[in-house]
Amino acid sequence: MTEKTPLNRRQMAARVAQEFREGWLVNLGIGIPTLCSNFAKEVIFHSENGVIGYGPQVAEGEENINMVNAGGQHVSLLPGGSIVHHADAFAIIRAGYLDVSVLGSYEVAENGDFANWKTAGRKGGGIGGAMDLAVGAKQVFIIMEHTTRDGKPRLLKEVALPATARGVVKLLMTNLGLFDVTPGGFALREIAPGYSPEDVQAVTEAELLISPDLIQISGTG
Amino acid sequence: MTEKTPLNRRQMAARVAQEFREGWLVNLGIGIPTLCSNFAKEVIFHSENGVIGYGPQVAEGEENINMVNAGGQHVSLLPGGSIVHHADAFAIIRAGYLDVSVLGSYEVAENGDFANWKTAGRKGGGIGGAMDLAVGAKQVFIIMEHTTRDGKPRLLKEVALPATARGVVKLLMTNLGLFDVTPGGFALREIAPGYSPEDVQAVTEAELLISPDLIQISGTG
Amino acid sequence: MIDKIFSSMDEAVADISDGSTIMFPGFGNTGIPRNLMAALLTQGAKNLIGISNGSGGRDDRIDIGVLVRARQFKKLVMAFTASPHPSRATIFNELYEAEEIEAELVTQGTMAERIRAAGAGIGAFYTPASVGTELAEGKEHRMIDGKEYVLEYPFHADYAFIRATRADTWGNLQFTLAQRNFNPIMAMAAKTTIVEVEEDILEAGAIDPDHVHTAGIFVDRIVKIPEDGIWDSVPQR
Amino acid sequence: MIDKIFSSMDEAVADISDGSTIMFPGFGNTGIPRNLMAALLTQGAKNLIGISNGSGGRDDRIDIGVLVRARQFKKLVMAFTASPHPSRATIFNELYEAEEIEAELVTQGTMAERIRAAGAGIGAFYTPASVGTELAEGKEHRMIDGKEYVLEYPFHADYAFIRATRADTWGNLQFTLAQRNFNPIMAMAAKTTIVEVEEDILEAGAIDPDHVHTAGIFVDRIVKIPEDGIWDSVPQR
Repeated sequence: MTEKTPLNRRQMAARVAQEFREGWLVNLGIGIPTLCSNFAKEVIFHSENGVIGYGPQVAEGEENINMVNAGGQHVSLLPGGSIVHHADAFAIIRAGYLDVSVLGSYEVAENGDFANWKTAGRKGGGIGGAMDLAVGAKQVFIIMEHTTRDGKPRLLKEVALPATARGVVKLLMTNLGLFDVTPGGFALREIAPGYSPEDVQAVTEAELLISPDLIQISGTG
Repeated sequence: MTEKTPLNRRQMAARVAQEFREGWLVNLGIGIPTLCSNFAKEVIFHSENGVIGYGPQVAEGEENINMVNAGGQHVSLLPGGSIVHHADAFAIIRAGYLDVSVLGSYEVAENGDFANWKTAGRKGGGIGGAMDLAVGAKQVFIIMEHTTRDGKPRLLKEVALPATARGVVKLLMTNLGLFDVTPGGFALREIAPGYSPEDVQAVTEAELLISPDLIQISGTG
Repeated sequence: MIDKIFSSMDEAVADISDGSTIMFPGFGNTGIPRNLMAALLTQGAKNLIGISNGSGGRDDRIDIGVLVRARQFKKLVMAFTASPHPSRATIFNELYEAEEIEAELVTQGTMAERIRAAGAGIGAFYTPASVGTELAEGKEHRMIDGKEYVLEYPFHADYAFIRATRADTWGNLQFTLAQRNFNPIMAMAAKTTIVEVEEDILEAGAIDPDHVHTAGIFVDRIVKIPEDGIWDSVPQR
Repeated sequence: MIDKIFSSMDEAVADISDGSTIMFPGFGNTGIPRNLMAALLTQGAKNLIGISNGSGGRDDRIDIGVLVRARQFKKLVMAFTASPHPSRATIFNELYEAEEIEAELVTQGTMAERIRAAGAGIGAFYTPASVGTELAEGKEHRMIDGKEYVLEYPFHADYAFIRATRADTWGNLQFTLAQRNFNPIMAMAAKTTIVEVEEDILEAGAIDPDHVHTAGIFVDRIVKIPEDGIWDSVPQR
């Protein structure tokens, strides 16, 4: 029997990147989502600051001071890339040109709500462009750890933290599995090595649907 | 005694151009207003198609197929000129960057309403950008013949034709005189050679105020 | 491999079905996608809705007027529905007077902003233009900071026809001077954006990324104008 | 003779009075008008309202954080009012927690569009962003074509500080790559637009009119960054 092996950050990003199709316009949020760019081929990356078609992070000493992605990382611009101003960067988002927005989150609810901008007990929050991305993109994918650091579930019946958007999450990747967010709730489609559906349910508040075709995620990445 | 000499189109345009101040951003409508560009120095001309800083009409054979003003005339672009797209061209208008919009009209009312897009008894109309220019520019100047071809007044108590905008006309130039549009109505400030205020009132429906400093317009242009 | 290049104008407009909404840029004889219009004339789709500053037909050149003459439009959305003088009436004016074509008259800035709103995902906006006129009748009004505005909704379209000077294989576009006019905002607003290009199509990266006027993500189909295609010229005075 | 050139940053910001609203572009350490900010620090205006994506103060460089530290702001309008982790709290976060500065939190696209709306003379607009969240509470909602939107109003400003690569004497500007960000829309939205420029100021006509990013009509004051001014550099990793 395989040992229980939760996915690491790179593995989660690699698996989500497999969902991208050639030619897609993709926006990656700060954190784990950014790592998807290491695995995605033939997609175009969009950044909130108006950079379209950016490439990998560049080596130290090779940076162009005026070339950063939404995470502030110094990246290259691929041939065919272009620049628009901030209002047009969000015009692209709201008008539905993004095939997918991949975001991190604190919580996701079984109805597709998610909460990623404000934590409990702190004044203010950090939204950035998350609320625009969440309502504008054709699809929202979330990547996050399955539980909080102290083991509390993050896949909930209803979000407890202030929502970023309602009913928009289509796909959820955690270190324990890959979930479709369906009208019936979270549907576990792929599972981390060594875990059983019951193991995953045990750390999940919402009731899981288990795909009849459930497979183990290969540990690429 | 001077013979009654109504102003010609060039003279009307020349007189209005004297009102422009150095550095102003100016939009000229089709017809007589366009002629102002022959007399204005040190102003920047804006055109609805996104051309900023155009210059004189160019000689036959010298035209650039891609360089026209709002009247479709092939003009030059002056050093320092630039191009924006159609939405930004009207952003400039609505946001109040235009110091003056000079338009032709069929009728002007003493409260500053004017009507220049639809004639009586015809289906449809030709607005172009007139309604945007009328509400967006800091000032609206009108240049038109004082009466219709069959001698009917065009300076009215109320516009009879469908209005282009309400209460916006600040200055009116006709072939008989120059009028400030004041809270009290049309104030005749300058008059065409040979005409008396009574002559002008006789072909004007609205009651005229006569400036105590009334002067004769010099026939420049 | 991103490849948006079509081999002919006919191929690029082949799938346009009856009843489609199409945006046509152009202003003062510049930036008009004449080759795509000619192809649409041949293709023959009917009951179209056109969004265009004017209705063309003032000279012998191919423009939106030939599509009006061929009775391909059910309706035009425009800033001009009457000719300046009855003596200068075009085919559109004749059909409109005879009620054989519908029209919606919009002031030009509101037209541009409604197109821009579609390409920017804005649901509606308040503009001061047309307040107090026939065009604002029946529209929702609102006082904001002591100034009156009317509510206007976006113009969406199935297709935009675009005329550009230069394109690369990703669909990044450049326009020349006043050719730009409605082209960039219509390219953003339509579901499918089809471009006729004057110069040979460049490799991705050949256009300076700082000087792209329309980003390739808005462009779906690119066709080089053939040598025997329709090229702009200055009209005889 | 159009002449917008000021001889120093200090001169360019001298007239900014207490209580002014100022827009500050910049994103990810690019396109930040650091020299004008330094001059404003010296100038000392108080009770300012700032509109900015973030609140700076994450490193030793001059950015909006130094103005926050000097208590020059009454209020900031931003897309981030909390630090990602309590351990990474900035001077703004400390003052905000202590209620010594006010803040309005806006999602970034709505911020950009509200700035754009001011520069486009739009009275208000409907956006789908923030529907169903705390940020939409108390705002007017409207269903349009089956989708829910909230009503948002423009952000006007007395001043915009701009950082550009290149300018000519008319004030036409060019930006380099991601330096562009909020700069063009803030330049359009403010009553007085003040620009710090990296390269020597060019004669009118030296910038290709097709490749002007911000037209000179939006620009009021231009200052060349002096050799001993603040230049961007890549932060140490």
